[in-house]
Amino acid sequence: MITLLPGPVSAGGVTLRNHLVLAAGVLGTTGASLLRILRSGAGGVVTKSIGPIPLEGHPGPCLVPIDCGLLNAMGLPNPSVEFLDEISSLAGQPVVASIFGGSPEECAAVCRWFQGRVAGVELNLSCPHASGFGSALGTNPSLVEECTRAVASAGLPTWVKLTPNVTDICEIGRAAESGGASAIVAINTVRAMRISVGLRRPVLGNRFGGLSGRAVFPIAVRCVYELYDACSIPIVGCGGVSRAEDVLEMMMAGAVAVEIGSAVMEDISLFSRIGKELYSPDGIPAREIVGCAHE
Amino acid sequence: MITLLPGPVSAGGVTLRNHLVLAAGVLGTTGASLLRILRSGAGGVVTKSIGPIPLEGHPGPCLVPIDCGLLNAMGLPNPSVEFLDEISSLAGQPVVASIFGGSPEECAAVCRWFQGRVAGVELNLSCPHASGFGSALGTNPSLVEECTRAVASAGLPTWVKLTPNVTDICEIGRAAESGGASAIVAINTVRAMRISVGLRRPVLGNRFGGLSGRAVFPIAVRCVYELYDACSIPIVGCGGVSRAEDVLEMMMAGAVAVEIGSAVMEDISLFSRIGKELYSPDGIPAREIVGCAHE
Amino acid sequence: MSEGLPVPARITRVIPETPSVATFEFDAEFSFIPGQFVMVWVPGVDEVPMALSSASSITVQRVGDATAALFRLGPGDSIGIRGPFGNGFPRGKKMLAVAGGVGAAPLLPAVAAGGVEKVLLGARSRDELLFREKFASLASLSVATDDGSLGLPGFVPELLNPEDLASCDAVLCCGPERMMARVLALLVGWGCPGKGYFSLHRYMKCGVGICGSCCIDPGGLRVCRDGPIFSGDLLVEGEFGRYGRDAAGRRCPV
Amino acid sequence: MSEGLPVPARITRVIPETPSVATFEFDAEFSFIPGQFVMVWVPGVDEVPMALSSASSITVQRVGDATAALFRLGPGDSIGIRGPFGNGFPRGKKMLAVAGGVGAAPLLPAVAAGGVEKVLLGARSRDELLFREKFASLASLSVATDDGSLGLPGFVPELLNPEDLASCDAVLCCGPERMMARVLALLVGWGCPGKGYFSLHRYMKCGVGICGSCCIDPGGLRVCRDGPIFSGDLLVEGEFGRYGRDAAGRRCPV
Ligand SMILES: Cc1cc2nc3c(=O)[nH]c(=O)nc-3n(C[C@H](O)[C@H](O)[C@H](O)COP(=O)(O)OP(=O)(O)OC[C@H]3O[C@@H](n4cnc5c(N)ncnc54)[C@H](O)[C@@H]3O)c2cc1C
Ligand SMILES: Cc1cc2nc3c(=O)[nH]c(=O)nc-3n(C[C@H](O)[C@H](O)[C@H](O)COP(=O)(O)OP(=O)(O)OC[C@H]3O[C@@H](n4cnc5c(N)ncnc54)[C@H](O)[C@@H]3O)c2cc1C
Ligand SMILES: Cc1cc2nc3c(=O)[nH]c(=O)nc-3n(C[C@H](O)[C@H](O)[C@H](O)COP(=O)(O)O)c2cc1C
Ligand SMILES: Cc1cc2nc3c(=O)[nH]c(=O)nc-3n(C[C@H](O)[C@H](O)[C@H](O)COP(=O)(O)O)c2cc1C
Ligand code: FES
Ligand code: FES
Repeated sequence: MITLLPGPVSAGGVTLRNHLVLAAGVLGTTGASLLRILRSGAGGVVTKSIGPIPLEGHPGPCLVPIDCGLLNAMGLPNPSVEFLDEISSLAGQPVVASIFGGSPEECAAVCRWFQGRVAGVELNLSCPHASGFGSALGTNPSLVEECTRAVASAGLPTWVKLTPNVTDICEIGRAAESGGASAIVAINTVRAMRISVGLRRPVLGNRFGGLSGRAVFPIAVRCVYELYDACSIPIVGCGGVSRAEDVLEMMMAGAVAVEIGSAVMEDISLFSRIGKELYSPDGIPAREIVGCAHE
Repeated sequence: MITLLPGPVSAGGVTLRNHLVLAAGVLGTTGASLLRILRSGAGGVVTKSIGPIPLEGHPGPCLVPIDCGLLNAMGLPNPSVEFLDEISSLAGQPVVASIFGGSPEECAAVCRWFQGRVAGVELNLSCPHASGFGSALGTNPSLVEECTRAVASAGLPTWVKLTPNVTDICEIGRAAESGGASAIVAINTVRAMRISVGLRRPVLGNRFGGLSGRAVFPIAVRCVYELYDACSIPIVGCGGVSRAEDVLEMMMAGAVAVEIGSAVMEDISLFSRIGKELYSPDGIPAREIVGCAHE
Repeated sequence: MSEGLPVPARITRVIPETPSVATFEFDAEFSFIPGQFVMVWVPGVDEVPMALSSASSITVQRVGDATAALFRLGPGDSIGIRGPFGNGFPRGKKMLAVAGGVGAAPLLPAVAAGGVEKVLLGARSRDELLFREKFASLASLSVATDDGSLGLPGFVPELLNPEDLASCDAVLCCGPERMMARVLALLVGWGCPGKGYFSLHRYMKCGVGICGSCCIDPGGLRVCRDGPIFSGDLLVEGEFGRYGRDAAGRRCPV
Repeated sequence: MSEGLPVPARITRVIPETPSVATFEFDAEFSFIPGQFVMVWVPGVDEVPMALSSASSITVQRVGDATAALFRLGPGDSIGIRGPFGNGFPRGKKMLAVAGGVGAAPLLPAVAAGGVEKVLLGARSRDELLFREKFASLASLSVATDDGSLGLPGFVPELLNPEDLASCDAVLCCGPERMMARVLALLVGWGCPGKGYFSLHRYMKCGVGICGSCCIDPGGLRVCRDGPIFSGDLLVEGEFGRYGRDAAGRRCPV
């Protein structure tokens, strides 16, 4: 396997310590857990998605590990503006705040809370299981463009995270680009469900949820590859990555950096483990492989 | 685990020997292989998709087994009308002919070839990797309705197979129902890609392909569940089923019968194996569980 | 077969233990380490963490929606169970157990497994002393009640004395957090916080160490996965005994 | 790590064997049973089945697009390899091998593994006799050429005689299908079709027994998975020697 040169990575205006970023919503509820992940070798971290008002999330079960992945319907639990206290000790670190809202104005308002406190924001337009929020916006290109524009106008580097649950993800990616996104993050979870055969009902409290982990890796690679052709802003790959080779594969599809979520369940120190395998002083510069599978 | 009463099953006008049906495109190229699967305990078989002209399919690689599933881009290879010779020896058996075309007229013409020769047709509107055919039609509700109407007018029981690669599968399901479908089959494969890190290029000859197998099971269950609420015609579940408990889960989501494709790779005698676990003389009638997870 | 999905469990018996606590026995058996917990799905209501009080039971205090719904179930009703999760109590020879209220639940199987010589049990009143007879048959038992209706009038930490502590290898502790914080403070005073093992309660959503809702300051340790049992030296600085977080992730006092 | 994806293999050496056949050695090694095949991905062109002629080589006849593209590659170029797939030849003690043309490729490792006492090798002409020297060093060798430029003028099945057959346990056979069909006909005539093991060629797309493109009549056996080696008794009725199917699934004569 090839290795990469270590060193800082620039991804849509955010400077990361390496290519490996903690995905939104995974151990991102407290400042301490974000710091733990940064110290364990992540190049950057994305926080839990923060919205205009505190939410307790859906009733449980909220998450079940299944063959090849995780199924979750957390329901965007978040402390809203109080979250600023959590991350106050993380100033200067590569922290990206994940934000959401029910309208362009709400998104922009939440974004402004984070001005001067984070390296960038990630606009979550894609959570498939919070009614009124998330994919209600994220499947509509003109709303995506408006929300992006409203958030980007705050001047922070603005990553826009897309849902794969659309007929044509490129259309949504182009809308984010027109709205002024600095980068696209693909993908959020894939809409899914499991039923408890014993209890004869959907297993998640919210019935529907989002699939993540190994199962979605080929879907994520496809989305990154399509977006790389359709858009000209950088793409951050996300979905099912769990080993160094997956990181290379995502980069060859077109990703400048990679987010990792579900795989943290198996191994909370996977950032350093992957980093050790991925980087070496005689590695190649990442630009040699980003998008190389398109040639 | 509960068991079901054995006996014939009626699914959208087709009488099956049990609830387990071979999915389209899997060992469905020859009459002999279809017969082999029927003899090994399938309740019915769907043929390889047959179109208006012979196609050789995409250049290889056409299929790669990956973690949790298969990735394929066969490209709808098929002998077209010559296929009638293959199935001539299967008269009277529970054979469903999978058909496709580039327009309502083409679909209808292919359907008419099969009149009097099969128990029903399955209209494949959903193959995500054949340009001009398949999902070009299958993502457009009015084309879905037109194609369905054209095919259903031939008078054969008409199953319509949907792609999950849409923002709202219910809209497509309702279109099929309006067009006169006797049943909906959900789902076809999920658009996906893998890249060979060693060779730095997409691994499929067609670059893009469709994901099937275990990885898509939670997506398929979700689609069946959504369609059960949106439509009033029967639903045949398909995607990632590999064991008796999965069959029950699909049925609880709303499926009256279940198609199995990828899992045949691991075990070509899985129809009898699953049947043994699923049925017993003191089992419950299937109607007690079809859709029960909606209560 | 069951992946990480909840395992269906049929309730076989409900044993009232105190006015607010009952043990729910079910037909599924889990191999577990005392102190480990399961996520209990009350269908249609919620999923909440509960310690296993034996291989096939949980012992539950009625406090809110999910627990009240559980109390409405009886033999023949089904719940779903994920787990067991977490690390469990350490094993040892000369151990002391300190239990407050329903905190006795995870300690019962720990004491039953052997190695605990003495149990200190507290509750608000005599009626509320959980598993008093069971503990008495397994180890030497001292009790304290807030209202003085049995044993020492006052809080259970007051039963802890330096002699017992000096002669024991470990103190296993579970109960209300302020009670546990008091025990930790005593251990710190006696110079041995590391001898204490505390079973923490935090808001849990996933149970498997991924969602982050149960993380504690300052290290970002996950109660569901790195815990729920932590040795006292890991808890002396930070939120323990001071605050936790609610379902939304807001800080709230304990 | 590599799941079922093609393993990258760098070509290390290309050895011309006959005017139309070359052996491609690569830096990846596969543990395999002689007779098993791999799917060889020529990037940008196609993926085609090829028998392993050793743990790290294939021996290829140039016939069309994919094979021509392979012949344009040289040391340092990479291909992708999936497999090995299929069942492989049986092992035995007193065996006979019958090879026609590039059919010698899977038989070389079978003969090298021991147990084959005699090899019957045929080709159009002396130049086209594949692995003649290698076979001669491993077993007793008889040859036939269509043009009579070496050995028996005529077809290789004619080298087969009842005495050899009576004294051997199995006949391993690979070559053009009509040649193999002739061998099978001889075995049937001598009352022992089950002694013959034939390595079949059918259009293969998946290689793993799922797509159905390689299925043969009458049993619907999958050449890629249930084969490619079948004993003669399974082949006496049906399409063998008569027709196969092309990439579209249309029947075509062999
Ligand atoms: C590891 C662990 C083991 C536990 N073992 C037991 C036990 O053996 N017996 C027992 O009676 N109780 C136990 N608890 C506490 C039990 O989980 C709560 O009492 C229960 O969740 C209350 O739910 P409710 O809906 O009835 O109450 P609610 O009205 O929802 O809430 C009452 C209080 O319970 C707590 N709570 C609610 N939901 C959760 C949740 N998902 N995770 C954590 N706390 C929550 C909150 O602090 C809340 O303020 C344990 C908790 C943890 C973390
Ligand atoms: C199990 C097996 C083992 C084989 N081993 C060898 C070997 O060791 N050495 C060797 O030279 N050849 C071998 N072959 C034959 C080899 O696969 C074909 O010669 C090759 O596929 C031709 O590809 P092409 O693109 O060059 O030719 P094309 O011009 O595409 O076709 C020429 C002929 O090759 C056959 N062919 C093409 N593609 C395929 C395919 N995907 N699957 C099967 N047949 C195909 C067809 O019959 C076609 O008529 C083997 C075939 C099989 C099934
Ligand atoms: C428990 C959990 C919570 C998540 N919460 C969020 C969230 O709050 N905001 C968001 O944008 N994505 C959220 N996600 C999605 C992940 O960030 C990520 O897009 C997805 O899980 C795919 O990546 P993975 O396969 O590496 O997990 C969550 C995922 C999980 C598993
Ligand atoms: C090799 C292969 C070929 C397929 N060919 C077809 C086809 O011709 N027509 C079709 O409608 N679906 C086709 N499919 C899709 C399957 O019928 C099925 O919808 C899908 O694989 C999901 O089911 P599974 O997970 O059980 O395989 C094919 C799938 C595979 C793996
Ligand atoms: S409950 Fe989710 S990390 Fe502990
Ligand atoms: S090549 Fe696909 S089944 Fe044999």
